[in-house]
Amino acid sequence: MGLETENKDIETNLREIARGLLKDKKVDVIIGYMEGTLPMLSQPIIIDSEEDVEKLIWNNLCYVNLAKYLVPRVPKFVDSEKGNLTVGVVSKGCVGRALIHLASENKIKLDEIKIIGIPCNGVVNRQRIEMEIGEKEILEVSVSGNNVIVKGKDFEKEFPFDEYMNDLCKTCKIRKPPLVSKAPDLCVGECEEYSNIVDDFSDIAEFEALTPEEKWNQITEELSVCTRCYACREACPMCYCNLCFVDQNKPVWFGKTTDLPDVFVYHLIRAMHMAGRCVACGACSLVCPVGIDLNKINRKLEKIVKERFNFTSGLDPDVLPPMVDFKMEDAQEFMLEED
Amino acid sequence: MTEPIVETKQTENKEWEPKIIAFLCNWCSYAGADLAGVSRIQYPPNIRIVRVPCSGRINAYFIIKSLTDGWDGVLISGCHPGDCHYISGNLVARRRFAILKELLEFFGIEPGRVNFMWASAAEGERFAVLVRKATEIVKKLGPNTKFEKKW
Amino acid sequence: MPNPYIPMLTRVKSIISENEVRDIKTLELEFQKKEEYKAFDYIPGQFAEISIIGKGECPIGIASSPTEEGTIKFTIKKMGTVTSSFHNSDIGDTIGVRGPLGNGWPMEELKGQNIVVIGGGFAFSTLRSLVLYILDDKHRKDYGDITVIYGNRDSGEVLYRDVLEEWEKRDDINVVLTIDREEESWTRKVGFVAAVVKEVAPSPDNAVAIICGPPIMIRTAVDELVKIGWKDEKILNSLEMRMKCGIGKCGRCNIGEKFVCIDGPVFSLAELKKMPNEY
Amino acid sequence: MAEKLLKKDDIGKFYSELEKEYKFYAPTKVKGNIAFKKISNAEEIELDYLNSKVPPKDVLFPQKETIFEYRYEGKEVIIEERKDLEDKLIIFGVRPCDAYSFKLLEDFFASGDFQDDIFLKKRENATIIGIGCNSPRQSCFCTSVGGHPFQKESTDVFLSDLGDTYLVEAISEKGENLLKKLSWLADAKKADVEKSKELAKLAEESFTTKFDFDLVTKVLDENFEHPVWQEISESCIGCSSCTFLCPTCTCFDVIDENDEYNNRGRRIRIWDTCQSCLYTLETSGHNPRPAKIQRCRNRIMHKFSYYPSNYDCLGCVGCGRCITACPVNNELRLIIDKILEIQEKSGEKVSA
Repeated sequence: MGLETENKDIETNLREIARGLLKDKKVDVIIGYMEGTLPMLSQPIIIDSEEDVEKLIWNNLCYVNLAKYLVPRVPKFVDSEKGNLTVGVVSKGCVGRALIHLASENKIKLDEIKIIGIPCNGVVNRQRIEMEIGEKEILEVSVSGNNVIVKGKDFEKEFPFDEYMNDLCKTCKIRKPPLVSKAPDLCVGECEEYSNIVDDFSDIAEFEALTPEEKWNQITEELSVCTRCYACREACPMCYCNLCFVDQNKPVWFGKTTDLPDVFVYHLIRAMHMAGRCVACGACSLVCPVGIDLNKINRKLEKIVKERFNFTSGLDPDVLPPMVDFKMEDAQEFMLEED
Repeated sequence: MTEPIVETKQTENKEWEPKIIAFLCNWCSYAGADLAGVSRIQYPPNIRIVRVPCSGRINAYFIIKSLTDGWDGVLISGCHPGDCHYISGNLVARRRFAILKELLEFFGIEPGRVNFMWASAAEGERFAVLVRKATEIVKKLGPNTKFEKKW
Repeated sequence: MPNPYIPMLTRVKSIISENEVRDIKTLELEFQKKEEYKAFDYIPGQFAEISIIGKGECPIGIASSPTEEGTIKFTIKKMGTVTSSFHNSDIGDTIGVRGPLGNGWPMEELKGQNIVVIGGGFAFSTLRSLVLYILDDKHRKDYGDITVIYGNRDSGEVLYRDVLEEWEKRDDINVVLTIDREEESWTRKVGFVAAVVKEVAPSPDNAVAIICGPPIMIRTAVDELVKIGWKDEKILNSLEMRMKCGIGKCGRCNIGEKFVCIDGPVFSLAELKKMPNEY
Repeated sequence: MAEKLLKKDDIGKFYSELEKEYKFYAPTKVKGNIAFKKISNAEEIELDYLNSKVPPKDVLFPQKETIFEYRYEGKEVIIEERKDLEDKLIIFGVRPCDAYSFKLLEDFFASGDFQDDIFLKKRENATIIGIGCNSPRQSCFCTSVGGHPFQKESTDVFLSDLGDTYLVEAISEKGENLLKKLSWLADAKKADVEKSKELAKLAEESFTTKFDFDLVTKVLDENFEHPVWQEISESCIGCSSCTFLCPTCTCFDVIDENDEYNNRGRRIRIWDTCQSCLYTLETSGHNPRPAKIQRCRNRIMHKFSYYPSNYDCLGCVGCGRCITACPVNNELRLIIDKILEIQEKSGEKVSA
């Protein structure tokens, strides 16, 4: 079965569920994806009536993490009389994880949302395809069989989906939203309970083996084009601070210029803040207007947290996130010791 | 700018000595450093001490800011696990340090630039030994030039 | 034309701590180059971008009047990084000044009219400049009666005590000082500015009201004025907005299509009502 | 001056003759995307491109730029103005929309009582070599803002891609002087000029995105307060891709950067954006534009309403970068549609 039929099935199912939820008044509004106006994009949409259900779509270009719209809630999710509305969120695995993790940080209440679970096959790495096509305009993108077919004025190119998937999706083990046993009402559609996620992190092993100098060169080259537009931060469901550390100006901590040290520090500290919180949705890299790839860093964070604290983010709203928790027996091999 | 930092960079011809900023917790390590002093235990003069209430107070900003400001190394010391004056400040900090240490390495900063240690108020000797060790590590790495801005 | 981003250098000549809690200081600045002072031709109500080089720059209303020769003054409340560094500066320190900027109070148009000055809290600096300008022998005959209503939370907050006391002694100006709550040694009025405006009831005939202060004071005082027949065109207001360049280039101080830095900061209430509510 | 021909193989010669006198900026590939950079080798030039990611405005108005440098000697401050503003520049291979943006920027920075010396001096010393757009993108709409894929007015020299050769036209005096230095350029034939005109016509016909901006401006002027803004700002995530990649956005922040070890520093300006909440946040905590709705509105109003009333032209060159850059696809075409819908609806009401 090809990807397009799979997606079509999911889409039909999704519309069915969405219609049911709205009809039974189980949710007031639903946030999902609709067809984008450009070939490589999809658009978030908020619907509140059954007629609009047909606008909902699902394909491999739905990369925005919709949990972003819940913290803080966009105005449409709050009613002037009723207060917070019940929101149905069209959730692939990482959107579900983001919602559950945000609940563990007390940023959202799970009884005010409904996770509409859909199984995700991964999203297309649009920057990589755009770069490989180069200076030609992409007019049409479709997924067929296991290929992404990109058409332009005088060219047509096929990209194997397995390879041109976003890097984080390639290693994703949580494709459906996690089922929370304590809140069975939370999920509709396809969700799954996860335990003992095994990951060997072989994808970043090669990079890890480099010398500090080589790593520095690669990372700084990647970051050298950063324009500090903060699209990565704004697209990240976990970046909800009212005042981000780079914006703090009493006192100013870090420079705001695009000089390498300042850019580097921004990305380093942002990574630090993502430890144990990143849900591997890859939105930060996919929204970057200049195509910076932050996936490697996110994978490394996942690895550290998994290996040190045996934690996978966004699986259980009742487990404390690792960075606010501790164990007496945490490993401390990195501490200086007398010989 | 009205009160400029008077320290200037060392000239080339003398043997290069690293400058290390040390964040010491008030209750154990700072007292440990004090003990080393009053017991006349020698330790390298390369460290400049900043006293903080607890190792849990140390934000990753402090460490990275120190590196971007040109310090060659950063040393952080707190109470031994279980001895924290605030019960668990150092334990939470330990997780933070673990992540930061690995991340810095991943970003290509030499892992030896930032060192963490425990030293209690009674361990003047241990404090001196570990500072010596940290100084050696940083000295081997050479000056920290990665964050210099172009002028 | 010289580069408008390059500040003129001045030196701090004196520092006056204006209130009891010591978070408001007046810095008196002397230009390092005489010709730059001569070129610094300003009217009351204008502002300047002043900076401690190395700390940053911020827009501050000029508190001195052009009639006080030799120096310029700025009254600064300690708020953020830059204003704090002004507070930490010593006599003799170098301070950069770019200006004068903005339109200022319309001194020409005010001629021949009675003037009602209503101020609250520390937003009195450009009003001080205005009143001093009018009270100067050269200009006094050009303007009608002056009424100054100046309110504060308590007596410790009153700025520019010495000039206020001088004004009170003069007979060509009516000074009404008020504080919010009664205090033992306070012999003047007690009550909010709006209440005092109601009591004084300045006549709108051939008169202009100039109001500066916290938003709530402005709103209530304007309400009182409108009740006794004041027109929006005759009520002037000076706005504040975050600014960087002060010369209409950096973009952030726009209210609709107007830039506060070059089209303002002085707007009449009638003009403000036409602008979108983004200030 | 008569039109000339430049063979594509001769770009190297063209570059090497000019690079001694000028700083030569050209479109080149940086990490997979086209950007305008000072190049050191003619091979780096990529003329066969759609458009650059970051607009060429960053050559004259870079993201980070020194305003002046200063030194502390005790309490004395010594200010040093920039000396590199007199350098001569060539910006090679600029698309007509971006070339037009230089004119908008120049007009803006020269407007009012205060002139932005830094930009204007650089602009004066820059020679812009434009290149026609043979195949505009679907997201391009320069014809709607008074531009054209072969608009030559804002350039000094204009190139048209004829296949193996470029037709070279001197547009301004600066351009003529430049071409005089390149006497080896062959004269163009009439057919070449005709072909270029033909290409221009084809390009113009290929436009699919068209707007009536007079109407947009009119609707915007009347609808500052309208529920449509809520709808427009709904899916915006508040990143600043649209403003940072816009060739006409000019807002900046001013910062003092210190080199404390050497008692010196520089006052710099860096790009700022109206999409950031800090942009208008005052020290007191008051923020005139605290929410996304006001910030989205400010961007649109600035380009299509404030610009026309202040400078009598649209603040947009129709390059379509904000359309392609928006990560949530909340793009200008949809926004304009929504704005025009207001007009249609109110029209219905009147007729009913």
